[in-house]
Amino acid sequence: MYLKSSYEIRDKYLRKDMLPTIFCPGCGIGAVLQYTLRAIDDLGLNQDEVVWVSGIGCSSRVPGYVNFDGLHTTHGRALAFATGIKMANPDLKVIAFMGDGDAAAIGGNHLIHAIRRNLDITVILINNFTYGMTGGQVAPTTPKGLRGTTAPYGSFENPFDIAELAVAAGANYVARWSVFNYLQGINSIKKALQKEGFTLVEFLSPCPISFGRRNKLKTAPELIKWYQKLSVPISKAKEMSPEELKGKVIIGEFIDRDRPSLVKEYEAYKKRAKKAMRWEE
Amino acid sequence: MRYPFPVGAVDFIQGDEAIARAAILAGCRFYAGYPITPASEIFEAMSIYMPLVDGVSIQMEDEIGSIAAVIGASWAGAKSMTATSGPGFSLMMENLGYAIMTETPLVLVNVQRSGPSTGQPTLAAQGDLMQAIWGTHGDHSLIVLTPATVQEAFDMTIKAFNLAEKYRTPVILLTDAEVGHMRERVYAPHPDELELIYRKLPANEEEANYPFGDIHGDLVPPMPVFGKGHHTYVTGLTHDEKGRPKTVQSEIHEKLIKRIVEKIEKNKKDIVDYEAYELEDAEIVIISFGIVARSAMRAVKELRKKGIKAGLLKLNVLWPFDFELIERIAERVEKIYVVEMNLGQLYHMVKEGANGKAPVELIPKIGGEIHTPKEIIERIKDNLRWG
Amino acid sequence: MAKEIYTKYKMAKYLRKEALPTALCPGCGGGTVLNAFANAIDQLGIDPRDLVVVSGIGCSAWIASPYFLADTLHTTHGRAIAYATGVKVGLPDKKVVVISGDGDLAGIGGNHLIHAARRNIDITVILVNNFIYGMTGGQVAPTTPFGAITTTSPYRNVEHPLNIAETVTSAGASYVARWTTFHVYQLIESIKRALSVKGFALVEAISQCPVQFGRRNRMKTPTEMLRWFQKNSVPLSKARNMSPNELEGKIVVGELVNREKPEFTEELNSLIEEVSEHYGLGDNNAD
Amino acid sequence: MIIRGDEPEQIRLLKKLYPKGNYFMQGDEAIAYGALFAGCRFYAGYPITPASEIAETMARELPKLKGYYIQMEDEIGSIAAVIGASWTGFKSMTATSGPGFSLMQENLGYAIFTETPLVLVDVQRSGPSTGQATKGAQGDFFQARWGPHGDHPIIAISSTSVEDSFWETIRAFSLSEKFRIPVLVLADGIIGHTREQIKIPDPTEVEIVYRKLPTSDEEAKYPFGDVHGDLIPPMPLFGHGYFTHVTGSTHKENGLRDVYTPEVHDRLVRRLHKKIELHKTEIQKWEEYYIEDAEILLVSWGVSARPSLGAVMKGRKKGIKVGLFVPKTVHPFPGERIKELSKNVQLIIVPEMNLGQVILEVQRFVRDEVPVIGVNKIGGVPLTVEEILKEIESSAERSRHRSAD
Amino acid sequence: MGWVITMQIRLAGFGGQGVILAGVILGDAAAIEGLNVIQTQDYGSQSRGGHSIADLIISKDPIYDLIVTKADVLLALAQLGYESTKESLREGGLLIVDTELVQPDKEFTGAPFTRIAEEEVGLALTVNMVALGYLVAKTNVVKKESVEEAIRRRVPKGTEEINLKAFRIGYEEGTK
Amino acid sequence: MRKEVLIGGFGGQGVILSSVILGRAAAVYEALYSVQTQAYGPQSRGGASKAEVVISDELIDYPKALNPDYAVLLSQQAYEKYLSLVKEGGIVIVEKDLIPNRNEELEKNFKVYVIPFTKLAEESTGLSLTMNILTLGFLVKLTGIVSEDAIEKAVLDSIPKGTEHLNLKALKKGFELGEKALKGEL
Repeated sequence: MYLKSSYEIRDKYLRKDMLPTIFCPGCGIGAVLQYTLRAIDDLGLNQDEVVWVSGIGCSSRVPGYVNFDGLHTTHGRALAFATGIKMANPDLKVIAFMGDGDAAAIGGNHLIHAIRRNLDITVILINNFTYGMTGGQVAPTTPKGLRGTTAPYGSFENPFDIAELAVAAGANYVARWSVFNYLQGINSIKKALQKEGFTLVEFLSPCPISFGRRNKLKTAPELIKWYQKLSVPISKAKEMSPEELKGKVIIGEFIDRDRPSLVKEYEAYKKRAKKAMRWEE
Repeated sequence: MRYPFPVGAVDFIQGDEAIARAAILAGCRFYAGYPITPASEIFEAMSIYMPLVDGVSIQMEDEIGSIAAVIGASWAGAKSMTATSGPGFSLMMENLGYAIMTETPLVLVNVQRSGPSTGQPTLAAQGDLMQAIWGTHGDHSLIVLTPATVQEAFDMTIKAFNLAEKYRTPVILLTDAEVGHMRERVYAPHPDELELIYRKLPANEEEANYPFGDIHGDLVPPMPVFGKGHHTYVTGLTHDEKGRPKTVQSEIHEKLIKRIVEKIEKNKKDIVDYEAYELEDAEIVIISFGIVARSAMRAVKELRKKGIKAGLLKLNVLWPFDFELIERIAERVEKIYVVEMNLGQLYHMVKEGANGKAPVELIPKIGGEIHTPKEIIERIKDNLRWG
Repeated sequence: MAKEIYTKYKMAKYLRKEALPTALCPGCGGGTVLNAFANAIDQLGIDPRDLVVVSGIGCSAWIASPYFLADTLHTTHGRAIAYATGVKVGLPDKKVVVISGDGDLAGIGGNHLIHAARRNIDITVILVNNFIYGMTGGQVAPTTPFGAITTTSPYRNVEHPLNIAETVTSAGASYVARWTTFHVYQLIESIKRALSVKGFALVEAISQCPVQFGRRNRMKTPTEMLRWFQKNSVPLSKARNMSPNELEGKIVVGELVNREKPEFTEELNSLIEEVSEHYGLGDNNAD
Repeated sequence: MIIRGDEPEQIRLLKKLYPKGNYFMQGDEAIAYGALFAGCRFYAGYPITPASEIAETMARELPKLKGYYIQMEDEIGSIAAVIGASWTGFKSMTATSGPGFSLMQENLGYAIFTETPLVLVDVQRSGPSTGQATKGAQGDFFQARWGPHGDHPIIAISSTSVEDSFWETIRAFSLSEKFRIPVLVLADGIIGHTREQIKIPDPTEVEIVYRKLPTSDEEAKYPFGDVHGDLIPPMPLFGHGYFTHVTGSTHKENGLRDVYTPEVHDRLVRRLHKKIELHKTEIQKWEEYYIEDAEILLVSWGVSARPSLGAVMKGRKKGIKVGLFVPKTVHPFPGERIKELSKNVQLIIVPEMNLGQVILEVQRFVRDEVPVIGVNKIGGVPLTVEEILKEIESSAERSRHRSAD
Repeated sequence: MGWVITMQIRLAGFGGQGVILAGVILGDAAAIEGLNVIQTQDYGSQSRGGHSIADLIISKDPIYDLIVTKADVLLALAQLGYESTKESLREGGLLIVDTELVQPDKEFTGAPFTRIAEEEVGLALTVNMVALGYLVAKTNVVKKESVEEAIRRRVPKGTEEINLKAFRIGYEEGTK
Repeated sequence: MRKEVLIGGFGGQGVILSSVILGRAAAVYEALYSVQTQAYGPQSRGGASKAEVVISDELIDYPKALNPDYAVLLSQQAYEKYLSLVKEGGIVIVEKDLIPNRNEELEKNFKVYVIPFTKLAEESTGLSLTMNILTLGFLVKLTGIVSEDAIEKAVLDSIPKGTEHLNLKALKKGFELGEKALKGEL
């Protein structure tokens, strides 16, 4: 595979007047953004027909940096806004760029219901285990025992497994990688973008400043090592006992299926309505 | 174009139904909602009509999601609407602020019921007036219309869409359970008879670069909708004219918010609407709105019969508020009565408008039943006797 | 008639008499659930004074609140579990039970449901799933079967229903079971187990709404609906060997999960102990 | 076990953890410490700038006092958990800012209607919508009054400095407990993030109020009845065997819902309003500076009151007869007192960090008496002494000309 | 430089330089001395790399303003910080800069704080303490000992000594 | 001309539907103004049911019945609750079999017609459910509030497909009865 230089990608897709980004050094969002843009580039998607939607948080600032139509909305509600965009104009491809707090804490309900409806959308979910923008509070994804400013003695709650939840709610495609799995990441995004229905690619992404600093994971190398220890490929996980899997995060493709999408179902619905009214045979 | 209900004809329908039909005629092609009494009938009618006119009607997981979807659809280019009642209206406050900040045209119908909290779900009230104006956080402005009859519910829905599109702002149609559920004769014009306004789109690429700039000098920027290659960025953060977030520069914030507020304030003449009944020689004026204005109208007629020079000012637009109009009236009358189905909300604004030129008295009522004309008349007569 | 019920019906002692008769329609499954709940309480010998029942908005929210004679908190739409979280933290020794409907707990309240399951807070949720928004007149719910007719899906539902029990299981609950109002005894047993488990417990009770759901979907009478439950229920053990196609439109019943996991209020209280120890704040350190 | 905050064990802990003396802290922290001293032992919240420091302080300190900090999945859940905890007997609090405050409106209405004591802190930031997240503002004044749907009363208080935030938070809890009503603390991002000195008192010097509890089973039967003639019903807590029913639907005195009888609704909603009206003098609080001979009166609140006072003092030095009125309880608004004062002044100036909100309230009371003008500033930078002084001076100049005419 | 009643001090840099912590410590020191002080900050939404400003008003009299209206002292640790704040320095005010990172266009004093932190203290992160020491020496706004007490209270546990060292080196530099 | 009609009964009698049909006949087929409202009570399912129709040739201000000109009372409860509201000299139509206890003193103020509508409906159409349409026919014929043609069209607009024949039969039976009443033959 020929990889374009990151300069080429940047020049083609980023809004220059918005740079530099607000992301801290060592933050993983930039990398995932690059994977997403590469996937778009590889697929040759029309820049004019892709809309980026986001909520509130560091990851949600991304639509500001990319030169596409973008809707930066309220906290947790990105997928509800996206439902309107997609259903009002199904020709648009909609990408939601979200953080874990945004998607799975305050926005958890919109997430599971958008999945249930099988809304045609690709969610790129940055999971950095914390609320980075507000200063590192505990998140529903924070691994047990790790610290946040609102869990100064270590989180005592059980964390969410977002990917597993997405599968249970009925998504068409779900994959999870760490930001260091860049080829798998790009391929998963490409797959997701080509599918109808709800697709989600979750990235374990470092936040050295708000999360790492409090948990002795200050530098990128420390984080890489931690992710390597933390993550288990799905194939391997299948052979492991629940005891062995405790505290681990499984990475890989969780589901790849083709249930009919909301846009398709609604098209059929309109036909059905007209038939019921005898407007059409 | 084929319509799933009679047009250019009279029908006998509920207020809720009238709102749904008028929305379809106004060009609304996206509806998102969530069940709530007494607004569900709007949603149910939309569910029947929308797929037939190739529009979308979708039920979201809550009211927060409903208004969010409506804003998204508006940026995708569709005229959009949602409807709710008290509890749902409260939930929508955050995203209503987002729509104001991003200058997103949409219509939000609040079929008021008796609150606070769950209150009396099936009974009417006018208790959300101040909330409609002040419910979301921060300095802001928007437009609030209020109908008193089913025909007005119909006409004002069309007007609401026109104002929303013209001024790129959310418009609230503040109706109530009584108007929503009553059936009345309604004339639905043929679409050819209607004057519909569509949002101003950017005339060229240069204009599209300033989705939040006053480029025409009328305070209303053209709206570059999604999917046309404009690559517009929309955010609820304080933003500059290009839409870029500028969260620490106070001048940019001041400029943006002042324009959003002035856009409504400076066009007050165009937006404000009211009906004056027997006002010319009135010594006593009742100011009222919505369903109870009809009781007040009846009361005025009865008082006139008794030789009391009463008049009625029925407000059709509650915000922007014409304080000067109230002052002009106050200058030439002896007393103003405010009749409303709450414990005093419009009253505060009337009092401020009257500017001490005439005493203002409140005739409130809560509990779900509208004022009877008798209640109004007796209160006024009582005062005449003693005052 | 009412008098007769009070004298003969054993569970009447658990009911708030001044609130009766209930507002439930004839044939509604809510009564069955109330009865099952009262029986479970009775069989476990739980003192109603040790019980707080929380509910949201909707017909099912009324099943126990106000009709059950305990402390009852009737809250806003979708938020019952969040209110219950506050109650449980404040009263960790009491049984906190949420009884409410599918639209309330899994529609607008879906987020609180999955987060409470994730925390594994010791609350028992009896989710009465009747596939519809009954109180507001029969609108489509996130549980409405694909293809069913409601007032807001007049041409058949295009959305897929949420598998509530499965979603809550994957979110991390200690105990999850699903039964229908046809399976009364199993329902009572599951409620008993749910009340006994330390952690988040969900009993999804599929229930009939003949007036708003059945009527529009060719099942006008409660018996028709119960027959439908009977015909379409598949025990979990059998379902495991069935293909997704075969399972389409079926109701999988049984205990989905029953596991021991750390519980929220216990973790919270042990954290407080740790902190107190760490800072030397205990009584023995009194200055 | 419910922790009320005034037991000997709690006093001992407070003394040990926060010895009496001088501290240097942010307004947000002062609010948190005020809550701790008031006996707040339950906090539920959700991260939001610029209120997160309150949550962070509570998360750090509450476990030390055997109290509970929990972080919910959103702001709606946060206030819901706080209401639930309040019914178990905890003094409870949540804090948020604009967007979160908007989300809480529905459940705030519930708390008002069910007469649930709680304190809700809104650290105001520059809005609408997400606006300027790190910048302070005073734009939620009317939202605080009218945010939830339907007719309802509310108490809202606003402090003017870091130390004031400590004491006003304690007062918020006292009013909330005493009158069984949610009390809003309208803080702002400027004071919230400003550090200055504050004197932390000995816990025994702080007067703590706890809600009235039923003294008999008979009283407990009417959780929403005016059983004592003071319009404030005792609160039968959960877990005491009272079998209390609490609902946000219109309810009778015994708590059972009745949503069809107009009189029941009328009686309940009017009592809620009268409860506040009747005790208004106790609820309202304000400060007055140099008003005896003032010709120009400043009315200013919250963060703007401080530079206003500076401007008044400078104005006085220049020989301008100017005074200042600072409402500390902003709802119910102490308009009657301003009306009284207005009789002797020629002009009222209202400096505030919004496009004109309190000014409307002032005008409503005095518009027929004296002209009222605003000094308004938005964008997150506080008003300065100089800016306000300029307005005072030019007003004084104008009125001198006028009287010369 | 002697000071009479009120001193307005502005510290400017970019996120990560510890500007705000330096402001907090200086404010705390003033509070320890029983002076009136208010300390505020302004920063970009990013945690790192954006502008970062700490403001202090220290006074023997009550303070009524909440922001620095005209700075008597401006400490700039980065060109970005300098450019955005230089207008706020009053005529004749004291400008202190990191001489290797800021090129001012008016009269100034200063030292290469960052290099000193790296080379003499051995930890670049302590640049804020070095600069603070220098500022305190130049202005005498508070006593050296009060700042040292404040440092002990405010810096993360285990880093007290290195921060004190940095402060003292900076203070020495300022007395030169 | 302002005419107020009150219809009271219990759930399942078709009270609301008949008020809608009457309002519709006036608004759509007579070019009159009309408002129809209904009360929501605690027992909307099987409990009391009340609907009002105001018809006028000019814009209707107050939308509810102040003193009904015509009242149709179909249950004992409705009779007791609403009879006293009727305007002096107004027309009161009473379902005979369902209202055993009557207030003869009060009735002297009105023109009262007492008819076993339910039984007649059952006899003429075989379906007691058509009672509301039959009663409507009677009211229209007796009062002339709208034309027979208008009410017939409005009935056809409002009833489920396949029941036209039955309902029209009931309506006609109502007209017949009304005719008799006008002639004083009842």
